[in-house]
Amino acid sequence: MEYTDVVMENFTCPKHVGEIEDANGVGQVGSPACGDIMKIFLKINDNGIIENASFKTFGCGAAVASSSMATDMIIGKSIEEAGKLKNSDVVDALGGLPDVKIHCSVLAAEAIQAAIQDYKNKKA
Amino acid sequence: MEYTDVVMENFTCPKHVGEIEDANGVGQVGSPACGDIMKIFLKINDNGIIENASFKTFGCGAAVASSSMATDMIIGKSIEEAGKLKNSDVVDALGGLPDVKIHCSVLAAEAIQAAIQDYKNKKA
Amino acid sequence: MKRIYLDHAATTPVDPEVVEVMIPYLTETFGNPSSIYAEGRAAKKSIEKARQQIATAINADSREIYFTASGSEADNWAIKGIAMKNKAKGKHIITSQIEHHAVLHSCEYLEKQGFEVTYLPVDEVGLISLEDLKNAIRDDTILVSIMFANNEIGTIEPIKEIGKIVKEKGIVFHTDAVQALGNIPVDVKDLNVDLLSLSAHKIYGPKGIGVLYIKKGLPIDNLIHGGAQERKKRAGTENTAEIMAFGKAAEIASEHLEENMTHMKTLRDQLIEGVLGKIPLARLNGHPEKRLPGNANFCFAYIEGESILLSLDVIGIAGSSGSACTSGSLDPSHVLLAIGLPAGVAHGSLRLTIGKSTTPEDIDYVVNNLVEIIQRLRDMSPIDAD
Amino acid sequence: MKRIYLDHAATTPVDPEVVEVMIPYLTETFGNPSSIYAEGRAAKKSIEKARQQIATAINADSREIYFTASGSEADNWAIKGIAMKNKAKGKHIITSQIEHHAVLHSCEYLEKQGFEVTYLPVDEVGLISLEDLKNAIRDDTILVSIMFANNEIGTIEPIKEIGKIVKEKGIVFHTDAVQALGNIPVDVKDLNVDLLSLSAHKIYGPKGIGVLYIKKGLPIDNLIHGGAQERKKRAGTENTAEIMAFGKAAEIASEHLEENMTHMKTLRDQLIEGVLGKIPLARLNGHPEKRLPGNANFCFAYIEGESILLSLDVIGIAGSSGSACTSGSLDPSHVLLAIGLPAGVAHGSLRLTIGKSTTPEDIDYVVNNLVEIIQRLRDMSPIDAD
Ligand SMILES: Cc1ncc(COP(=O)(O)O)c(C=O)c1O
Ligand SMILES: Cc1ncc(COP(=O)(O)O)c(C=O)c1O
Ligand code: FES
Ligand code: FES
Repeated sequence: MEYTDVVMENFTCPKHVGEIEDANGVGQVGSPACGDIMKIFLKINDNGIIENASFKTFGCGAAVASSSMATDMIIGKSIEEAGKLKNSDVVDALGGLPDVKIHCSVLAAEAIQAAIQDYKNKKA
Repeated sequence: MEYTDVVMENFTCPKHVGEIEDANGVGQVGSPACGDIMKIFLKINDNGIIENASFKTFGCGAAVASSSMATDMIIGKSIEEAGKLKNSDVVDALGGLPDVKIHCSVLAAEAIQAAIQDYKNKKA
Repeated sequence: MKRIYLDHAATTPVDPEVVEVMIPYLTETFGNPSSIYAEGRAAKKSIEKARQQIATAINADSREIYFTASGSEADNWAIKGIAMKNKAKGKHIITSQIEHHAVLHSCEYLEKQGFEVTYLPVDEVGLISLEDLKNAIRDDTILVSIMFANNEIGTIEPIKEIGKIVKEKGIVFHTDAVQALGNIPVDVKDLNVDLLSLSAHKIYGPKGIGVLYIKKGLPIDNLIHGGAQERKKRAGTENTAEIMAFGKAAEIASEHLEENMTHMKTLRDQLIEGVLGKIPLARLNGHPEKRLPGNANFCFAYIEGESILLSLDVIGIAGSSGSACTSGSLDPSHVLLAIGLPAGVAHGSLRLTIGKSTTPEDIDYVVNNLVEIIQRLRDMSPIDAD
Repeated sequence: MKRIYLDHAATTPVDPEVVEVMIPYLTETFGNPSSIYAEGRAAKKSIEKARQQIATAINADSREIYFTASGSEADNWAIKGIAMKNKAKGKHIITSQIEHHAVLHSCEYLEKQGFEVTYLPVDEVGLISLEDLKNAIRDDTILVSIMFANNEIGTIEPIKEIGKIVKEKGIVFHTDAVQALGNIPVDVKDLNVDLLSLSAHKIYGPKGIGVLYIKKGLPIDNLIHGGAQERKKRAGTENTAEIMAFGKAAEIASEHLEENMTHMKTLRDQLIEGVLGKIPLARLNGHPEKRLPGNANFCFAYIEGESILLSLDVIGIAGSSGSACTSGSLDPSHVLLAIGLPAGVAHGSLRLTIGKSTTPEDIDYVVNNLVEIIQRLRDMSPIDAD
């Protein structure tokens, strides 16, 4: 198991940690593989653009780094675009992840989808 | 497998190698364990004293050293005494032999007995 | 950046004295110990000296010492060798739930081959119960394998008492003493063991060399067949350099056992007191007293182990979340589950193991930084600590 | 006294460049490759480099290279691992009568466990017959194991052709290439092999480190169970120092293969011509051309092998009477018996194997002295040479 420098950077100095007080989309998922938990907070404006995103994660280094990277990637994007974010996009942006840690990036993609769904549910 | 210095000495510069032209007791034995062969020549005088002894051996280092040591040990002895020479006496005189090489000393003791028997048979 | 290495249970740096002993066997004395010429005889003589050093360290006869390539190989050999040798007598094996994977996975493999294995549970501090053991023994039990000291939580099992029970029943008894050697006294005669596994790299020797002690006369199948090395019991050209290294390392370990134990215990207690005193919701895993002098194992609620390790690594501290050889696996430690921790908690474990070169300042540095790291990770966690 | 070492098939001195590569892994870079902190990652990265060096040397993918503790372990693993994995499919194995004991004794052990083994004969120069092989293959044949080059008589088997036959039948094919690496080209793709054993100490690396090449995707049981090392296929903390050494040794061996082969062949032919030309009743064992470039194996009628060896040793020459690992046994070589020599003649064999540092002067010295030694021993023999 060997993390890239990008992973380590995003782990040691993660971006967007914490809760967004006025989040209007919140998603939490857990990994069946390891029991870890990731929670994503989104602040989406009326045009469907993600103005801000943050996370809280109980998990491994890859989970923290994926959370950091994924939230960073979707800020400024529309929820349609953000909803299409694939875990492989996160992995690529991190410069790769060890095989056994791919599922941690899946967690990030799923948490974002869950948060968008939460926003949609609330709006509906 | 580690040979003592005495074994190596008796192997590299064996005493009493060769045939005795006028031998009156000759014994040859083979080792069932390894297929090697030892031949002992004795010159026994009328008082039953071994005046000279020699050997020819097709065998390992321990066999050559045992032949050398054993012939050296019996020269000057009576055939009664020589007949009692045990392989363990040879082993002791050699300062020991590796376990798998004990049978080579047995060969020497048996060859001497065979040579004495040959002498007795001829006399009888 | 200065590194503080606190993972001596995973492996140790090789003692410079030990390195020195090895070098000639890579250069001049390169002969094959099985060869009869001078180069071979010199190599042979040397490894017999090393064998004697190991024998002395565990109060055995040198003819009872068989070199292997690792503690894992020694464990595999002991378990499979006894099982295969005695399968006509019986097919039942007793071990514990907290064994090293070398023992556990060997047992699991044997289960696939038709053997039955009882995995004894342990209590909340990691001790097996002698009653459980007695109850588990059956007429067809051919082997009991219980580790001397656990590599994760450091708990020391009552091997001598176990040995007595097992011996009375005439069953073969193996103990994995890989973590014991150099840390606590190991005496095969006192312990009543038939087989005992050791590994050099845990006692400041090189990786890749182990020993299986086999009591004189004990019948056992070979694990590695071939040449006549190791009294025909374990084939393969002898790893002369590492054998010499193991001999020397064992000698040094026994000679300095008392002082090393005192040193490690003092620092371990400083570490445990510091962590439990300064970090909320921290717990010590394993037995409070019957534990390896260098071992401290903690759980921190609401955080995950790897995150702690990475955070420590970044500031120069090397620690582990359990056994090194299962990193890469996502499952929580089988040992922590066996002492009753829920999976979530077991995920947040940290093992710090002290060595000869550890200082009180190292411990202070670690404790202070750990306080901050745990706080930072908890702040990041979605699980509510209240 | 200057020593002339002519037993490179038994073991080789470690190349100083290789020793240099090892040392850091005994000192600074002592981490456990399975650990996630810096020390562990550094070790892990290094052994992956060594794995790649070995892979390159035999034209494999680095993920097909599994480190073991010896050539013997690699052989044991290949044979037993395939047998155990496939025992439901069939229990028949084909090998040859001249394999290394690591293969033969593994097969014999499996016979005790209910497997059936066909030991193919060889002709008078040590070659197996492809016809024999084809005829021996049965519906329940699960494994064919034929060595690449024989360690005693140096004969090189037609591995590529064997591989083709075996592959067509969908049977697993293993070859013991311990004597081949560094002496002749070894290319797993060209050879059609599924498994291939290697050992470092035959190519100027240290003793105690081997490799089993396992073709990608080939199912095989573990021989040593435990931790997750070697992609979960071979447990035990990695022998980092010796792994690095093996990598380097393999790299050097491939880079200099052509020149080494030429060097060895020239001296070998000088030796063979000298001995056969000057010593009556001497014969060369093994194939005249299809033989290892460094191997010469002779029989001298009416004398015993050990006596020759001791006599050579006394004057500074290290040679062997066959394989090193069976010295201590009284039986004549199974290889020499297999090529049809009577036991008495087989007892009088001498193997001289040439290495990188051997010189033409060494060969002259050996030949001249051998003439005298053989004469002296024959004079001592009771068997009549006429
Ligand atoms: C052909 C062959 N196979 C296997 C081996 C065993 O290798 P190792 O000594 O590394 O166990 C050897 C040499 O000893 C050999 O020559
Ligand atoms: C208790 C225990 N047994 C066995 C082993 C295996 O030893 P090795 O790494 O030498 O295979 C270890 C360490 O890895 C251990 O801690
Ligand atoms: S999120 Fe659980 S292992 Fe990465
Ligand atoms: S006499 Fe044959 S081995 Fe010694």
